[in-house]
Amino acid sequence: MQHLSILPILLPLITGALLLLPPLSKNIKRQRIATLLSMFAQVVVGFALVTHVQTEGVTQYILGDWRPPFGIVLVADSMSTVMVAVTNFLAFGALCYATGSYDRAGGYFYPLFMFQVMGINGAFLTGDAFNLFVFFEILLIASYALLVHGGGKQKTQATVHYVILNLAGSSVFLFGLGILYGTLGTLNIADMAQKVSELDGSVVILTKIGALMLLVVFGMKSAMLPLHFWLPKTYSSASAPVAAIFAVMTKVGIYSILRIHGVVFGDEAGELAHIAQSWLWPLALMTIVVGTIGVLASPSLKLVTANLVVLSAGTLLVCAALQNEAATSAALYYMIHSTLVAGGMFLLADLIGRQRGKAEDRFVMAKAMDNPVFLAIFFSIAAVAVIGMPPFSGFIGKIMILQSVQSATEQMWVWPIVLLSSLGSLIALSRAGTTLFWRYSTTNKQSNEDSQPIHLGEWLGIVLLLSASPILALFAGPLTELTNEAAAYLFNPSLSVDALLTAPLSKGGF
Amino acid sequence: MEGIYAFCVGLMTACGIFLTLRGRTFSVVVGLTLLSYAVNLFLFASGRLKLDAAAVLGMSEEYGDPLPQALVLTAIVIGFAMTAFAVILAMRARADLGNDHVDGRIPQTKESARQKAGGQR
Amino acid sequence: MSFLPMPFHSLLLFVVWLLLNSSISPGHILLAAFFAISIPLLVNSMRNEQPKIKKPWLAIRYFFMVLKDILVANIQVAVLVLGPIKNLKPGFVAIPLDVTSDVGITLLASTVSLTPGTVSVEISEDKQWLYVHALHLDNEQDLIDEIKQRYERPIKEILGC
Amino acid sequence: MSFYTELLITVLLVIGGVFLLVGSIGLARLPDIFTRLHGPTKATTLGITGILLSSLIYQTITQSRFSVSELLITLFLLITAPVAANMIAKTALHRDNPAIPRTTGQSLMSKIRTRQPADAQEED
Amino acid sequence: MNTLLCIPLLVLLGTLVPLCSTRYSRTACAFLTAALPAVALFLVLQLAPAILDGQRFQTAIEWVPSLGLSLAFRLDGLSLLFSLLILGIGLLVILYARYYLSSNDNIGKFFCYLILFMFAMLGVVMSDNLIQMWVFWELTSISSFLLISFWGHKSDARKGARMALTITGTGGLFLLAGLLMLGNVVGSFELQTVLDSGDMIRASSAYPIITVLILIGAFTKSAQFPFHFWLPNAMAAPTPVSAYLHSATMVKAGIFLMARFYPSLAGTDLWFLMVSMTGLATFLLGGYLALFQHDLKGLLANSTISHLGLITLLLGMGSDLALVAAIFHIINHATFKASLFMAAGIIDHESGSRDMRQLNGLWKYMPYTATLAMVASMAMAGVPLLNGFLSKEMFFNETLHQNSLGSISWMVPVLATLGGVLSVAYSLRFIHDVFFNGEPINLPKTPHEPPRYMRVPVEVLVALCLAVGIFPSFIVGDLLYSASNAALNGDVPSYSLAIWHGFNIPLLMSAIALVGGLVVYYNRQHLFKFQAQFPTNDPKILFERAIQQLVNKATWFIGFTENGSLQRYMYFLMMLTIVVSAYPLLDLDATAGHRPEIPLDALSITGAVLLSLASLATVIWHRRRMVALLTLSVVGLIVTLAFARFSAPDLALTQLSVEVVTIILLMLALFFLPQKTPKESSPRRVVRDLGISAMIGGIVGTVIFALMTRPLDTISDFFTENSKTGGGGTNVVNVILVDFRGFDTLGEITVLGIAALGIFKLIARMRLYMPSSNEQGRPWSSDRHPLMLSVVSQSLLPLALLVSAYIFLRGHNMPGGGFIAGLITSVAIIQQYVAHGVDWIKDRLKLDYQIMIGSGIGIATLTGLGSWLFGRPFLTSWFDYFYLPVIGKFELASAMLFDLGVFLTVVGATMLILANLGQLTTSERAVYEEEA
Amino acid sequence: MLSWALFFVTICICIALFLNLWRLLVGPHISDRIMALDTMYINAIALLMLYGIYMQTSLYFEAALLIAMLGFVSTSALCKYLLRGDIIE
Ligand code: NA
Ligand code: NA
Repeated sequence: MQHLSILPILLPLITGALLLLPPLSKNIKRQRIATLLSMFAQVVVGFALVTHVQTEGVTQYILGDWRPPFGIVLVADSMSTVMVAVTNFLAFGALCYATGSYDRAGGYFYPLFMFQVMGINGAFLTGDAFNLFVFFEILLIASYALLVHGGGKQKTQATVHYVILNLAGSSVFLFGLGILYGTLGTLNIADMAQKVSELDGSVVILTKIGALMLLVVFGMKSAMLPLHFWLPKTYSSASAPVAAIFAVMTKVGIYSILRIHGVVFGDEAGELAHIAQSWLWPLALMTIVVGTIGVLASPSLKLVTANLVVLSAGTLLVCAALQNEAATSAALYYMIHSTLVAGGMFLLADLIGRQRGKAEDRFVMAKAMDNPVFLAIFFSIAAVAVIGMPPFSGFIGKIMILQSVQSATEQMWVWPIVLLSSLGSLIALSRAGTTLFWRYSTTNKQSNEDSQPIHLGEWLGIVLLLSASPILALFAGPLTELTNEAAAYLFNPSLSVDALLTAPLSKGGF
Repeated sequence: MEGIYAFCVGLMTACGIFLTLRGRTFSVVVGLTLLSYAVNLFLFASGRLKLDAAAVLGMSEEYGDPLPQALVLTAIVIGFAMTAFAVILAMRARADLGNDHVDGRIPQTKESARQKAGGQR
Repeated sequence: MSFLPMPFHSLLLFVVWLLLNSSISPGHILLAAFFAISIPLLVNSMRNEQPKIKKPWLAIRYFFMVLKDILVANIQVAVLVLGPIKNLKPGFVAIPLDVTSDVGITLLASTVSLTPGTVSVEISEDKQWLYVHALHLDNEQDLIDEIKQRYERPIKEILGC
Repeated sequence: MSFYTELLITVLLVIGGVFLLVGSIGLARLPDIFTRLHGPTKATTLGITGILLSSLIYQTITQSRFSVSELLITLFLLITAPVAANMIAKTALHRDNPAIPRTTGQSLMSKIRTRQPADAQEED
Repeated sequence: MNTLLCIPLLVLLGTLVPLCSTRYSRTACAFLTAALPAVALFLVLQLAPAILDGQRFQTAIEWVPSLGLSLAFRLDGLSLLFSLLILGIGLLVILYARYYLSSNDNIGKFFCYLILFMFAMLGVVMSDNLIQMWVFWELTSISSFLLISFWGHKSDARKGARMALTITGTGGLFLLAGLLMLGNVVGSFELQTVLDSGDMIRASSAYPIITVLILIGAFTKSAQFPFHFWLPNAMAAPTPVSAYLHSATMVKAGIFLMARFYPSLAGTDLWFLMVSMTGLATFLLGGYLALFQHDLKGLLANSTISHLGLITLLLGMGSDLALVAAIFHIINHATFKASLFMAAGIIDHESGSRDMRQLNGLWKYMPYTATLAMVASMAMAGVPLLNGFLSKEMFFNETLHQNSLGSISWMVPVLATLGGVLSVAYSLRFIHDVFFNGEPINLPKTPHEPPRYMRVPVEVLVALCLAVGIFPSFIVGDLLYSASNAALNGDVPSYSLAIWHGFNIPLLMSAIALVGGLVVYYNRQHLFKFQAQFPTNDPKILFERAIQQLVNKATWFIGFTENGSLQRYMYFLMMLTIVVSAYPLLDLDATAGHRPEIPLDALSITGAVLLSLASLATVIWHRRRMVALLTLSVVGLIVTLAFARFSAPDLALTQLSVEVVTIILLMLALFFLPQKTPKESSPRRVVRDLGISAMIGGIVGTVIFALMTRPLDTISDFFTENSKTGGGGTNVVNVILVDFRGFDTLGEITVLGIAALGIFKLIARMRLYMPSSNEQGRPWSSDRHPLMLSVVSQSLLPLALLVSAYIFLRGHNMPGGGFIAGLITSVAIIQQYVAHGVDWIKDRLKLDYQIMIGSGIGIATLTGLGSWLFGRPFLTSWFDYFYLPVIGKFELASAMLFDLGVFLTVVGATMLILANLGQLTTSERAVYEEEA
Repeated sequence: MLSWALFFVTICICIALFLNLWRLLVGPHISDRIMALDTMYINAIALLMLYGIYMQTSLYFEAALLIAMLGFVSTSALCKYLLRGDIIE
């Protein structure tokens, strides 16, 4: 149990490395089994970690036995472990789906997928600012490689934009980190939080610039307006399991904002308290609006889903802008919900597209599907959940968010926009659903043979991810308790910062 | 010294940014490379400049800040990996899309549109 | 496959290792020996067959002669470079080759490049001609003779071909 | 450090510096690519050798241990400089960079470019 | 388990029954489906006596405590009344639907949706928690969407369902907002608390907005003007759905809501104005529109709107008696309208048409049904001895007793009478146009009586109309009282349910309505002509057009903003960066800090000038790509020297080797790319970009200058102090890399490995255009492997490897390390590729680069894992000094092994990239050239 | 004496570097530019050695060695590119 909190990083790393070596490297079947087993273990680890933190409290993994703030630490608290669990669960679903056919659409699918998971988990767990950059890069480079998986002009084109933007973003990240190191002289996030409160003089201004540069970077990863442009095309052109795992990537950005701009530059930061807020506010709200417009404008289910990711990012950024406990708790719940549902929807969109011949998942008349009932049921679950209608998870998240808005002025902005965005998605998704499932031509039934049958793994992937939504709603009670606790922890610096810096001094060769 | 160092970093950044704003993949990649050089210098200088203070024990009386150096090393390697990917991606895009514009299509400027129209007439 | 496929290289590696570390401690001698043996074994497959050095002493003499020529060459070139440019009489010269091995040709071409006023620009495809550019060419035949006499002959002897 | 060693180091250094400069002046001043080749290939090589030697002596003396690793660089440069010159010359010829008009033996240039023997008949 | 909870649960369970019983006959399916709701009804009836005695049942289970959301149910008078309607009429509809649906329809699915709706509706009326009520409210929207779109292959059904969902969904959002605010004002989401805090709510500043929000929710659901238009379009649903949803249940949800929150919200001018005026408008508009419908169901739908308006009007009047009347009319309307819909369904079913212009004289063909329908429509018209009459009398009476409109209060009874006239007229039209008025025209089928049991539900309902009409207080007196009691939260005023109240004004109004209705109907041709002057705006088309326009606008907007131009996206990224960083920078009073600066010297100035010139040259000549590469190399070289100058030898080494490999890579790529960049940026764009770049450059320069001139207190001393003692190496940078922050390095080599894999993917199946001549059109040189280069490269390889080994081994104590060593090795191998070509190497060098990457990452990870054996965290380093005779003292460290992993990964990754890229163009692959 | 020599040589090399850059920028042929770059590498080595003497350290020796090695690789690859287009064929 001592090493539990590093397993979400090591397991995929080791699996990824082993997949490159014989006897796994040349045999896709073995790779499939190995990856599924490993991923399942990771799911178990994810949940174990959540319970571990619940029972034992926050765990700090001191890498290399170099005490913080000098070495790198992993911080397993409620928030990070929940995100890890979600990532692993999502990845497992996507992986199941990939066993259908996608794993053979190009080389190295499984190792890259493992590295992708590793990067995401690492970004959630790390308690070190520069290490966060490294994990960002891991998840990015893996995502570049996965994005081109399957090939095709559209993917290449989307990748060009995605890669270049992110490379520019990484430069900004490093500028920001450089400034923060240059003023604070430390990289451990908890230590940074402490140092920030001690700053004075003109250095404060420099620190502020660094922090805001980081905000730009995180904002881009989380698809904050006006840096969201890359997302719809990128996500909608990725192959289904890849798009599914991408669903959690925007969350990494938001999570980082919550961590850095919420905690380091939180209540205790003196002059630098809540510096991100004034920027986040308008941008987050505008992101929701533009996301909604995007959802309305999307001509295909994949694009709808991609724009829904933007929309949910905007919603989450609003929570980040609110910077209060309730909002953070809401954000966490909503993050879990929107990640899994969006992931499931990407898979679903792919399956639907596959069964509709040339029309794919576009909202035009097409041939009837082979498995309309199954797909319709899950489409409904997904749609209801993302719109935020009961009885699935979306509505709880939405209510939590609405309830977390405290001042009247904030309410005046957030409530209408959040609610109208629901309306927008309602309109779009009802149009989508009715067209996809009911507008079919009855003439060319003979072409049914074209579409390949749904593979067992594909069923499983969709069922896993989308059935999460009802479950999240059903167990919303304990879950919100968990998210409340996570938020409370984050907002109590004496817990989240001080404790992390007073680890025992134990180092030396042995 | 700090002044000209800062000037150089700023100038390289500006040059890099200008190139990344161009429309062809190659220029963008060159720009990103230039930008990453600038970033590395920036990150390096965040530990302040020192002469004759290499962080090798016993080789000098005082030591420069070794941490930013380690960070820059990591950043260089990561930057290299990223640039390599971007370079090959540029090739792939040319192969797949038939041109090397970052958008995969040559944008029609007003002039070229006019020429085209003129040619058809 | 022999234990020391490239004895000359092995020796070179051994020496270079010690040079690099500026040390002749037993540990470094051991390491030097290790690399001197292992690296040639590693790269042996990456080599074309090359002639052996037949006359090592001549090789050393040749080496120092070339060093001296380099010094002289440079002073000549310095004068030419700094002097009035319009006096320069550059020219291309084709030198018929007697050495046949690749190594020999390369060695000759390199020497020519490093020594007075000439740079090897090309070797004909049939390896019969070395094309040279001279910075200041007074007499073509003198140059050809000098190169053949002063450099090509010893190389031929050293490599035995 | 004795006066004579210092003098030796100084002389070597100055020789090195001067020849490096001469090589670069040649590169900048000479009229065509083929003449320019001579500067870097020879003068620069000698120049760097001078500097490396002075460094070798200096380091050996100041660090009171045998520091001859500079020899390796010298060796390296001596081996590679002619090859680099050859490659550059090949490039220049391949791309038909002109030699100044008074260059003799220009008739050879097309043969050199195509790597034909000097005694080959002109095709046309 | 408590009975109360069982009621909704049974119904919820009931949704599964039809799905399981589809394989049986339709009758069996219907009966099985009905079973659980019947039990639920039984349970409700069991509790009924106690409730009628004034008791209230409540139960709650926690769901999301932190939100105040619990599963809380209550059964009081109002809930009881609605539950009875929902379950009772629901059961009748099930029976009816069994006959109505054809064998082509999936009856199991239908019943599933229907019961789901029943569950949702029950949930709404039984909710004891505001949020839960909203949950069920939304569920009714969803389930009604499914029901309306049951025949989804029909365009009408899809559009109608979407419209209903959109409108009611919008209302739901308003409602949610309202309920949340309400709960926040009260401090609790428990219904009873909210009902008890009416005064507090009305006094709160949020009251107006809460009321408006909740009322919008109610109005949309109950099809009140101006949201009424969705209801006629929902008639695309199968008729049992209409009979259920659009008479007794769904549309009544809004009414229920207003009744439910009556104690909390009513009694203010705002309430009065909004509710009663909306009700009045809806009442008249619905009646008027009903008159002109040719579609039987359309007429009924509009009449429903009208009656809902009537009820709303009553609820808005603010008098308690009006509320009683409203509740009474809820019951009556439910019974007669459900039966009318069913009758309409029978007619449609048996004659194949719902168009009143075709349907004539059905009396002859289906006298029994006709009788039932006529009785029901007379109830609708308010004919005495039928239930509609009674509630309408009460309504008229109430209109007389309100005076909230001041001096124009008289208009209310007048307009109410006018509404009565209209309802008589359209009822007449229903009767006359369908059952009389000559012979049917072009009916698809010859009409006849429906199956026996299809009529039963109608019979039951009509009987109820009669029974209530004749013995009102006996049949519904208690129920009405108890419902009113609940709705008013106590204090029911006295009223009398009697057929005869003597000659009074309401009776006169009724008479006027009857006569007026006859007159209007008689002169209907004139009215129709009058109406024909107006353009017919089908709300469905308008709505669809509006939505389409919304989508078009959205599409335009997205097309405009996300125009697929990377340059624009980059522009936004840069601009945002500028804005966020320039803004704080304005506050920085002095750029320079107090840290002493290093004095300038000639060397530095030279470096700076060279760097600047080279950078600028790269920009200026970026369109000549090869030249740009060369100037870029110069920049790289100077950066290398800068690192060396500022005491970072490791950085210098790394920068240099990376730069060379990058340039080689760029050249490899450039071969397949155009050699020149066309001039395509407009001068304006260039100026703009120059501005952006200058600003970012300026900001970056300023910031770094400001940083460098300010003192810094860092954690770095720890590293220099512990490097030797704790990490076993004197090169602190390297010790940081492999030990203090080894985790970063592990990540970094992973990045490199992934990049190689990704590049491999990019290269696979790449179809390249291989130019056969250079940018001048000159064919390539024939000399593939220049002689001198080949010979010298071969000799240099062992030397390079030795240097690489040297750099590797010394890394821990001196500048160097696995990464640089790896790059040197790679470059040495690349040099062999350059000199000898891929084929030559392939025969001689058998390295699997993929395995190298895997094992490199593996070794580094395993080294880290080794510390687990000693109970230490991942990557805890180990080193020790040993002594051997002859060799002397030497050090062994786990960091070496870790660095070996780094080395292998670097070589593997670099070579996987370069060798594969080279392979792309080997002789065997020359085929691409021809294809391109 | 030595420090004077160091200063003198530094100036020499600085001038040399400027001359190299000038040649690199003006060309006129791409081969001229490559040659200029190659010369720059060598001058850079000299600079590093000087710096080593000046600072009395051998820390920068490896950097010089690497420039020597990699500069050659770079030059030959550049030329190969111009000759053949494909540097690894
Ligand atoms: Na190649
Ligand atoms: Na090739």
